[in-house]
Amino acid sequence: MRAVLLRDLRLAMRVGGGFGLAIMFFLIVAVLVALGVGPDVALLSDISSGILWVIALLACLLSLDRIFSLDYEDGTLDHLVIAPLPLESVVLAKATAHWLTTGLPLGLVSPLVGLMLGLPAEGYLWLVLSLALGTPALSVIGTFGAALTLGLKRGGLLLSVLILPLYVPTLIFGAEVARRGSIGIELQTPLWMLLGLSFGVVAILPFASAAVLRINLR
Amino acid sequence: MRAVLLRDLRLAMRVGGGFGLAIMFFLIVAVLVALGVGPDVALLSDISSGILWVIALLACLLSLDRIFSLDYEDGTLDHLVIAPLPLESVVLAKATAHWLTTGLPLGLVSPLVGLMLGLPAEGYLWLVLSLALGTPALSVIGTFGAALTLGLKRGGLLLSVLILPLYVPTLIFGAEVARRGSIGIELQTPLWMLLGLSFGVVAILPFASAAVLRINLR
Amino acid sequence: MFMVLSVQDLCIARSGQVLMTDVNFELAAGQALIFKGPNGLGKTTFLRVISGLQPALSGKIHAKEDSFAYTAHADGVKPSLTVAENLQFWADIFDNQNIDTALSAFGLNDLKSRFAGLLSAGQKRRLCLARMLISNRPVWVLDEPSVSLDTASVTQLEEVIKQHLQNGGAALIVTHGHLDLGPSCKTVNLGEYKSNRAVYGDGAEAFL
Amino acid sequence: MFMVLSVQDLCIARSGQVLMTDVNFELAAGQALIFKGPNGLGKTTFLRVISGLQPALSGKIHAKEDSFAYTAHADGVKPSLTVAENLQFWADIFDNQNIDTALSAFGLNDLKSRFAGLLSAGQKRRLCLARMLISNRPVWVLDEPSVSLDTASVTQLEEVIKQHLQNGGAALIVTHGHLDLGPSCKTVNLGEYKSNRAVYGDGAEAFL
Amino acid sequence: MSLWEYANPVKFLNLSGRVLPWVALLSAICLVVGLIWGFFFTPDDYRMGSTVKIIYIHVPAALMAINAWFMMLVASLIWLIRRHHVSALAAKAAAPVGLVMTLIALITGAIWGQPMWGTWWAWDPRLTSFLILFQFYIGYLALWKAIENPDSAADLTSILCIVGSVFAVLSRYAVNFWNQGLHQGASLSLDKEKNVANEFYHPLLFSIAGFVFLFLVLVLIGTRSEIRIRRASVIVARKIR
Ligand code: HEM
Ligand SMILES: Nc1ncnc2c1ncn2[C@@H]1O[C@H](COP(=O)(O)OP(=O)(O)OP(=O)(O)O)[C@@H](O)[C@H]1O
Ligand SMILES: Nc1ncnc2c1ncn2[C@@H]1O[C@H](COP(=O)(O)OP(=O)(O)OP(=O)(O)O)[C@@H](O)[C@H]1O
Ligand SMILES: [Mg+2]
Ligand SMILES: [Mg+2]
Repeated sequence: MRAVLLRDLRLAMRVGGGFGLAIMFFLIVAVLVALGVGPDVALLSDISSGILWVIALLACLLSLDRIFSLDYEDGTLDHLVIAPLPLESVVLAKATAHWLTTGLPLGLVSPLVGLMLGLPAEGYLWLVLSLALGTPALSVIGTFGAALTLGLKRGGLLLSVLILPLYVPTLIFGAEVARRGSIGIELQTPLWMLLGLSFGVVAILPFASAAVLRINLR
Repeated sequence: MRAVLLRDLRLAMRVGGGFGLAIMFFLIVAVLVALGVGPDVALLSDISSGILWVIALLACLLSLDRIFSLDYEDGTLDHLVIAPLPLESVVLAKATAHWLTTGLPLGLVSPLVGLMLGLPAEGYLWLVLSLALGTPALSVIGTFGAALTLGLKRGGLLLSVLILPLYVPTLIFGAEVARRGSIGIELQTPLWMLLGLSFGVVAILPFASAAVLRINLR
Repeated sequence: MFMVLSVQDLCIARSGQVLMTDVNFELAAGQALIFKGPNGLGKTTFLRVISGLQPALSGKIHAKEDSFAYTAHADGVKPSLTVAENLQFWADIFDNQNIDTALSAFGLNDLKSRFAGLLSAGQKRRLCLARMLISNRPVWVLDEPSVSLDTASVTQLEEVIKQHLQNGGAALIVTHGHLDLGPSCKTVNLGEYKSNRAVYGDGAEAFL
Repeated sequence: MFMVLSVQDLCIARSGQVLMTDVNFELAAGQALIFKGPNGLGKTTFLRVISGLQPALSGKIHAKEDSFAYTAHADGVKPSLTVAENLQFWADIFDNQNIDTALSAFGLNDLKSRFAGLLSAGQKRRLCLARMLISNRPVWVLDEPSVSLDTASVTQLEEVIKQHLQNGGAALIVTHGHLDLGPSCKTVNLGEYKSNRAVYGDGAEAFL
Repeated sequence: MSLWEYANPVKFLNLSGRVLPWVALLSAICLVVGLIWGFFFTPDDYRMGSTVKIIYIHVPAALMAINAWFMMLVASLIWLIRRHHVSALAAKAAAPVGLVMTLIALITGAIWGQPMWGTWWAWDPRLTSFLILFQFYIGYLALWKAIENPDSAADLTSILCIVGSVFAVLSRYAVNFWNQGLHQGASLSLDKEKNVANEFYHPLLFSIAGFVFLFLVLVLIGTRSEIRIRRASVIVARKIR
């Protein structure tokens, strides 16, 4: 499992450009949102935490497609199925690699983006916390979607349509934690929900993904 | 050129799911934005036209990757280079196919999304018009980026980082037309700028893309 | 003789079409079987079924768990990793720390630090075959291994397989070309098992 | 005799490494050349240079414009189009409305309406070769055309090439196997032109 | 003799062929009675005027939209556990019906919302969660359409349906939470109205029954044609060698 993780990270670094590019991506999208919405600071600050969460979803989507498809096309996945390690751990390794190259950099850069969009000062801690708790769930759910659409070339849009509804609960609770944090009201409930959701998803969904992979490779 | 266009459309329909899925994608993203930002109608209506424009950009991004890369990987592009038709027209055909499967459905569904996000009634005409004028430019610019990153597997993020800055002028003028339209103030200047930009890009950039393709295939 | 694989009444299908029926054979340690048959007969499907990548329609396959190493038409090589990194990855997966013997067995030493995406077709094929040596698995399942290889490399490949057989391994090979593996190798014509029956899905009969 | 291609002092390179130097040959209408050479020598690069897909380092290639049709290692086949749709696309591109002769020449008639993604390796290769017939180009450039083909299909391929030669076409073929194309075919060993000189980038001299 | 016998496609075709006309008749009667009664023989509501009559389509459609998904969930579980083809095909046949029901509920709701709230659309939790349900249907159908091999498609869509159900329930809860404290949509809570107006309630029951039978009819027809399509393709596959 470590080997799969390391290899995926190395591939991501070498071709995707890794961290640096991911961070750039978030910054640019934030700028675009600012440009699209207009320069009204009050408005931007109201929507900042929500928009950051939506950006997190979209960044996931942009990279999901490639979680399995490259390995599938060149036959590597077949070898991994035969190899002496459970498919569940391959799935988990890939989800982890995905998180390390999207969720983590997003979490790191989110204060900066918050600053650009005028997030109130109390909001930073909660924004980062909500992203840290929520993005692992996004990666794991995304892996499930990628497994479902394995082998459908150009599955990009289909994948989005399958996955985005599954992202709804995470998004709502995550954005709610960040939003409430930024205006300083009680946020226990969404925080616990987010935590529970994330743990549940990470613990259970990889089994479903592995099952789906097996069906698809049949 | 017609053959390339038809084939790309057929491939998009058959695997990507075509129009229906593209339209769903826009709806879903709009829902996500609402879920992220919160249910406050006044707030949503302020950002609606800007968000729609940002969604247009992101939908382009999600599909750009595949404009050339599939044809490159399986060697089809080599054959197209040798074939008796200018590479410029291949580029234009591919940009057209891309527009027909992203820009067009977005334009069609934008009034509905506007409705959901509470766009003021005066805004619809201008929103649709700005998208109709602007999205062709997005597709052509995107084709240029896809040509640049040809052959870089997992080029997704790199492509985004290269392309998004090029999208800035189109975005600014397009969103400005839609925004001014929705609050009913004068919008001649951004409208003409958008029109000029779009024409210029469509007329000139395919040559650059073809040149870039030739260099990348060398 | 010690049997590493025995296949009884195997029946395989793909997309609702039965391809072969009643395939029976046994494979002993130290033995190789070369399968021949026309394009589209179902040889690839057959090897995938035996390796456990696809379910059989009916029949039994007896083999120890984790005994197969498989080489497919597709190379399974990552263009953006170097040759050594590609092999090292599989070495990690299979808990086998020595990639040097595999590299030198297929003459890849000079190419060690080149990106796999820059290899020529034959070099890539050799890299893909080198994985067999790393897997440490007793039964090698090879789908047209000699494709794109020049004559010298084919000889190298034959040597490697022979060595594997001498060490008590076994091999199932599909090829359209010629491979000389000495006396411990038998050729089987799969064309004899061809079937034309159609099924559709695994419960197709239910629909009639 | 009418020359369709003449190559003078050709020198080819890839990634800053000169692969072959001073290649000279002429190809007449009705003639085929088979090139042989070890893996990684640069045969694929050589064919790509001749077809105009890559620039040569130096030397001259004389041929009429648009005279080449090229078959590569990669199949260039769209898995989600049917066999007929795949060919029809190229027929549209080359303004040649008849795909039936191409289909039947490679025994693809029965597979016409199957998705190309479901073809076996050899069937896919045949589809890829059928494109040559559709292109109507005089010089066929074939990079290991017989890979994955069974013996019957290899014979079919030989027939098709011979027919093409008789109709005044010509062919450049790289193969590691054996193709019997009759008397109008010569074999060239490319290994003789091998070079080990390194250059770096085509403007490299400027930096020395 | 167990119920599972009817999981055999042939037996199912026989039985459903016999049942179908009667269910169709029943559905037609209930719908006609419910809708005519509701539209022409009930008074206008004192607050909502005649627009209240949309309720006879809106509410049954909304109920069926949810129940259709529930039926798909059960059928998917049966397919995964017992591998009866009919249940997989029934799930497939139910999806478009559920999708249309969802759409009807949303559209009639929107038409209703215009006079009631002065807007076509509001981010009310109920409406939002239906929009999300709509997306689940689309995803499910798109996956069926995208996969070639029918058995794999059945497996994958079943798993999607199960996982999706969990997330749909979570979403429903989340959406309720999301829009809790905001004033929007307070006027939607109709339970009070229900109690008030018994004369609306009885025709509504008829039209709900009519929608239930209609759903049954459509799913049976859909399943039967799916079975026939599969049978045809088996026969075709046999013919071509
Ligand atoms: C004054 C206006 C409306 C009234 C009185 C009304 C009434 C109702 C009633 C009585 C139900 C059944 C609830 C249940 O059985 O749990 C229902 C469900 C529903 N309505 Fe409306 N509705 C109105 C407007 C709308 C609008 C504008 C929309 C959307 C565009 C809408 C969408 C829905 C949906 C999606 C459901 C199903 C939700 C569920 O059952 O949980 N409604 N409505
Ligand atoms: N993924 C697939 N789905 C459905 N059918 C397939 C698939 N792959 C191959 N087939 C069909 O199954 C048959 C057997 O294919 P297979 O690849 O096993 O043949 P093969 O004997 O290996 O041929 P070759 O010598 O050309 O490699 C072929 O007729 C092919 O068209
Ligand atoms: N895209 C590339 N970029 C850089 N170098 C390459 C590239 N492709 C191949 N090479 C290198 O150039 C040399 C020649 O490659 P080429 O593919 O032409 O060989 P070949 O003679 O066709 O071999 P084979 O018989 O294995 O197909 C090889 O050593 C290879 O490593
Ligand atoms: Mg094969
Ligand atoms: Mg080569």
